[in-house]
Amino acid sequence: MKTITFSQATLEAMQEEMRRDNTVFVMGEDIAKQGGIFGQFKGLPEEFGHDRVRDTPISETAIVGAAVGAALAGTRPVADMHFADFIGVCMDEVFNQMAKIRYMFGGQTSVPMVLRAPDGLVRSAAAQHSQSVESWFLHIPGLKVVAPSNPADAKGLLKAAIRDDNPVLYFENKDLFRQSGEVPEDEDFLVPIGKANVVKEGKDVTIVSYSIMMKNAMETAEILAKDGIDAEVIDLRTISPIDREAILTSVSKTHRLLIAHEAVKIGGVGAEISAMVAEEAIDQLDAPIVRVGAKYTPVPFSPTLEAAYRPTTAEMVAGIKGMF
Amino acid sequence: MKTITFSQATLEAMQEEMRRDNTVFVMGEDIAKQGGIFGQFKGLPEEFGHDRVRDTPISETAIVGAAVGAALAGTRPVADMHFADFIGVCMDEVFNQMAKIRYMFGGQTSVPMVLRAPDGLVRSAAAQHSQSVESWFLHIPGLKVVAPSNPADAKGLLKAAIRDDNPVLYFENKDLFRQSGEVPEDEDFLVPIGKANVVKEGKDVTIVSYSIMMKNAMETAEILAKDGIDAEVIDLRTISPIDREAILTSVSKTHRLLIAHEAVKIGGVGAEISAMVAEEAIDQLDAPIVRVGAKYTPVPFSPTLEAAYRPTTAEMVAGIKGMF
Amino acid sequence: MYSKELLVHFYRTMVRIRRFEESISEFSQKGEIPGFVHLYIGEEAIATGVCANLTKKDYIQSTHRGHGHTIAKGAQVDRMMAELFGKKTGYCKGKGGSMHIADFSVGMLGANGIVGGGYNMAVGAGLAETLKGTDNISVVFFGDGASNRGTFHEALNMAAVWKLPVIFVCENNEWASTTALHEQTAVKDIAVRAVAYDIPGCTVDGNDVFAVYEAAQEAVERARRGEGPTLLEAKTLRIDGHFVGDPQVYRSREETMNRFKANDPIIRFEEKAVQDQLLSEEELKTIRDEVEQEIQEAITFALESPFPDVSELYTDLYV
Amino acid sequence: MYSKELLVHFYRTMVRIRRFEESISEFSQKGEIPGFVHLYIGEEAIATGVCANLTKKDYIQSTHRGHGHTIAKGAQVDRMMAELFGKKTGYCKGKGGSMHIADFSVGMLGANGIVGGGYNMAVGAGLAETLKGTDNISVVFFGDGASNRGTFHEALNMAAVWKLPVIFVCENNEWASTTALHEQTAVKDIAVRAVAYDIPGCTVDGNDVFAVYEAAQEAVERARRGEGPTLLEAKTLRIDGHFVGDPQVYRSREETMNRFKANDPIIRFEEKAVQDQLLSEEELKTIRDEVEQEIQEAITFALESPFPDVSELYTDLYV
Ligand SMILES: Cc1ncc(C[n+]2csc(CCOP(=O)(O)OP(=O)(O)O)c2C)c(N)n1
Ligand SMILES: Cc1ncc(C[n+]2csc(CCOP(=O)(O)OP(=O)(O)O)c2C)c(N)n1
Ligand SMILES: [Mg+2]
Ligand SMILES: [Mg+2]
Repeated sequence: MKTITFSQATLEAMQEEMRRDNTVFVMGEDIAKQGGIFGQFKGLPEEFGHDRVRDTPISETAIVGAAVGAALAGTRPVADMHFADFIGVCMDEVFNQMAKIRYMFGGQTSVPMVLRAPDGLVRSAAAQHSQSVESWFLHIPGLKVVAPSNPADAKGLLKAAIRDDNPVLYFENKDLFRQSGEVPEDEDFLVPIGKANVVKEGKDVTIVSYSIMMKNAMETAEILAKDGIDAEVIDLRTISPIDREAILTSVSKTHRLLIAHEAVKIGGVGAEISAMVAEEAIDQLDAPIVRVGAKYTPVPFSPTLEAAYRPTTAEMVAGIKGMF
Repeated sequence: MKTITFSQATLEAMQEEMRRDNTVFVMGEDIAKQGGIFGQFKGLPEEFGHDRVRDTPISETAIVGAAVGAALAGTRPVADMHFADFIGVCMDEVFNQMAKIRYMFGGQTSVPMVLRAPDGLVRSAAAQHSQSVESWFLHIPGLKVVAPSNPADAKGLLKAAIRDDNPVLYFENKDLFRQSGEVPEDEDFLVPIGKANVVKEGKDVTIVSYSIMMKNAMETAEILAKDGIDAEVIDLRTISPIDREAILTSVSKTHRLLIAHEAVKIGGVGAEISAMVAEEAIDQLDAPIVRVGAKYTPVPFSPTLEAAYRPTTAEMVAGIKGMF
Repeated sequence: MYSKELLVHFYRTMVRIRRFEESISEFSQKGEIPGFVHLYIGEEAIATGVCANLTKKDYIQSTHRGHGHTIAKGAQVDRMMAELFGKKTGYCKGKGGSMHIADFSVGMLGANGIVGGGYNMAVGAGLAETLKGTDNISVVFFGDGASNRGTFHEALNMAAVWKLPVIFVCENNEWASTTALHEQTAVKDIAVRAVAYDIPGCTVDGNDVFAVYEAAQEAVERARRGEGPTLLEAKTLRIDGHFVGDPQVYRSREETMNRFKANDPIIRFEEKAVQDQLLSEEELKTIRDEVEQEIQEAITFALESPFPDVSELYTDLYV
Repeated sequence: MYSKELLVHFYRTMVRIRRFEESISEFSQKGEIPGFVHLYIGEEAIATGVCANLTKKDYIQSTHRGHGHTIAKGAQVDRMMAELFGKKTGYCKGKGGSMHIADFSVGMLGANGIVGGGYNMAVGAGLAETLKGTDNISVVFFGDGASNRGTFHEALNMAAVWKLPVIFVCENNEWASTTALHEQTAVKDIAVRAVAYDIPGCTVDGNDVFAVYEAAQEAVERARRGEGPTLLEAKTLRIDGHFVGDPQVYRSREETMNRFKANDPIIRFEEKAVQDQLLSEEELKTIRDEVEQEIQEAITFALESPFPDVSELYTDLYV
């Protein structure tokens, strides 16, 4: 184990996988010379050359479309979205090509690629540079979607995503890049896609979250502990396909559920989790299922408004207290 | 009242609104000379000229982007997506521009436009011409989203959408275009956006649906009636913002809820409705909340597979019977 | 100059495409083939002339009008036919149909229901081969209408700045569904757009298989030498409706057919072949008969094949 | 030839932009302005020269680097400054910030955080004016990097085929963030792309306000006469980092500053004004002083304005 930042963890994942498999390459805007806005690509071109670490024109449909084509032709591309907010530009490539190719061609091929997308609120970046858009992709069969909450998962999930033969969307929170944490040194350390992580066991309420809101989830559990409420905290890690079993198992123990994410609450990942539980385990519930997410507006610029937009630990604590 | 097709109803809405307000115009691929794939634009250019009924190049970002710009410059554009499946091509224009402009510019302007998008399964059109993608837009604050289930609503909602000062997404099901029904003749007949319609009252279970699946909802109610189960059927009409009150009122009467749509079940509109009820009215529920939607795959081509993909009345009936 | 083998290949491929499409048209009109069907009749010389320069290791990306490309790249008509009927024995096990026909075993990476969806994937396939250090190339076919999609611009720009082995073949058949060329764009020749990327662009007679072959050959050689992409425009005419069943209210059918009669790429080939003594009338007839038999066998194969089992719905989603 | 009024307008506008940006840079570096800030320093002649041809009824669409366009179109610096500080008195009530600055009252339809997001909205604004039968026009500013987005292609094609009154102004400052022009595209002049749409294209010295003004004038007159769009490329150089705080590891700062010193559009204007006796040293100084006072007042206004109340989160979502 060693302590490194989230950004460094993703960088190590790239280095290790690019060393291991020379069909892995990466392309995106301003990743090579700059090393990525968050330093997440620093030093890669020096080791692997500009052929395998490519700065692209500002052409998101070409970045994703070419990654899909390169995957079909036997390589394992990693494409970088720069900001998750730009994924709308190449949404057709993501949902009509990348996600469907294997299925609509009857399994003749696969699309082993990763699309990395930095998301979330950061420094008043405002309406078009702060969004969390992962929820849409739950609704698109054929994709896998992951969202790490800490450096170890960042590394293990990125390595697993690169090795996966399916297209994987990798959402990395912009505000997590500088966070430090312990990361295993084993080069075959992988975090399995599709499995949630019970980070803290508890018996009174289940908190499901992922990505940056895991901090709030842990804070919430600590605050509740002072009131004698013992929360179980689940880090989803993979958003699609959701690990239903982990959630259902926990809920049948705690009988209460809160889901929290930074994405807008309405129509978010929390809706699917809540609905899944309301469908499969309603008898287990002793209280309403509470969701905490961003408010129903575009992301405002001004710090006062951004703070009001952002989902908080206080809302989570209040949501859970209301269950008892 | 007169009996006309759904297609004719949308055509009349266009005619009436274009006569009433000469800033209304329409553009899209193959709408003028062909009259639309479903005949929904037939005769429009003859009456209003090719300036106001425009065939465009195959340039979806230009169609939607130009509609937004034209709305900012004081006209009321109606843009046609040809097939809802193509909305990914111009997703950025929809979610980062059309939906956010009013808010991010602090209310300086509004975006009075309608984006029409024919959706749903039809004639083995396969993976890229059969989708129902309305669920994504629930998660995008700033948009209104409607989906009529019959000719009267088709007309009243389209007229209301054109008159609305906000951007409205109008999803029209391809298989409904030929359906006939009674439509009021009053030129100011509008169906209010944001209000659901209780189509059939009942006391034992609430069925919430919209668009083409309303047929299945009514069929389901009839079948259940034979078993003495009295279903209340709600036609959502507007998908965003959802009429929470109508749903909550019904559920507190019936204590059971099933939601059905042709969109993929996972991550669909049904998830939000279920989660909303599980959050606000779980005490009212006497049974699991059941969702019926398409299976979790891209739309397959072969008729046998398409039939298996499609959500059915039988699944709805079974879902409700399982609640008792 | 042209080997007999190549001449036979040209003719057999064009006739195979024509007869395939004619049969499909029939079954589609009768409602026995589900879904939308777009025919390649009249445009056979383009796919044939271009693909004759390719090996199975080269890639093509196709369009909604993809049967001709698929055949020209070397796919079997029986499995194609089965796919169009939605049968289990089809290339995509019945999951794709006409708009998603593909045969990865011969480098045919798929038709596409999204107009302009193929450009960037072709760029990616070309990029992959460059990274692997091969001289395999990639070709994308697209229509005049498709040339107005933003993906055209992004793909050509990227291929040009990275000097990738990609050939962009515009099948300018004067129509995008019901919209005529001059209503879609202010330019007359799509090939002029090559200037915007500083790559070669050229326009050829798309109903002359020899002209197409030669223009493509030059582009293919350039690409294999690592000199980058070419924009090749083949002028042709869409003969049938946009899709089978299109009433064509927007143009005169008679005028179309008159122009076609004078310019059918297969008839032009036959006349030249006989006149220049490249192939005899009998040789041509033998080929036609062989193709006919192949098509009839394909129909039988397709009709007799079973539909996929319902359990197949859930396969092929993830690896 | 140039009226005194216009000369004063040129100078005042360029100095106003420069001083606005310098102040913003300072506050942004100190962390007092939240969010990303992209400066227009060195590019002042472009917005100034183009917008001097426009009335308030004409529209502009801007970019992430939009302060200069906003000022040139006639917005007030105090409300702009307040917006950048996230204050309630800003043009967008603090909801937009630098990347979403807009002043609809003067036809400034918004900066855009999406590179290449403005083209098609400009096309739509031009279309609306055509439908209304006015001779108002619409202008979209964009960078060299943005010219590789697909929206560029779709917008220019649509504007050209419909002969819309839209002017496409490329601010070619040699860089797209850390990526140099030759890495983004194979062409040297973005203006050559006009050929792909059969519209006029021209390249001018973007650091010469007179050259920009004259080229824009021709394009504006053409557009007002209903003769369609023009692609106008103004060559310039980005002086600062891509955004405030950019360490610029990818280029030599010294080289940039040396080139700038020799080519600062404001110094060039001053030299020419004095030499050709268009404006005197004193006149120039008076303008500078007036602008300085305006900027200081704007800063005070912004600093003293309150932040928006939390309840404002929910307003302006729907009409
Ligand atoms: C992105 C997208 N927009 C629109 C369509 C609908 N559509 C299918 S084919 C077609 C016309 C295509 O014209 P062209 O590219 O010239 O090809 P052709 O049909 O003439 O071979 C259109 C508009 C589509 N499938 N995809
Ligand atoms: C669609 C999209 N892709 C990428 C970005 C990130 N980005 C912001 S500015 C920029 C460079 C823009 O370069 P250019 O168009 O030349 O404008 P300049 O900054 O030089 O004025 C990039 C890549 C973005 N905001 N939007
Ligand atoms: Mg065509
Ligand atoms: Mg630039």
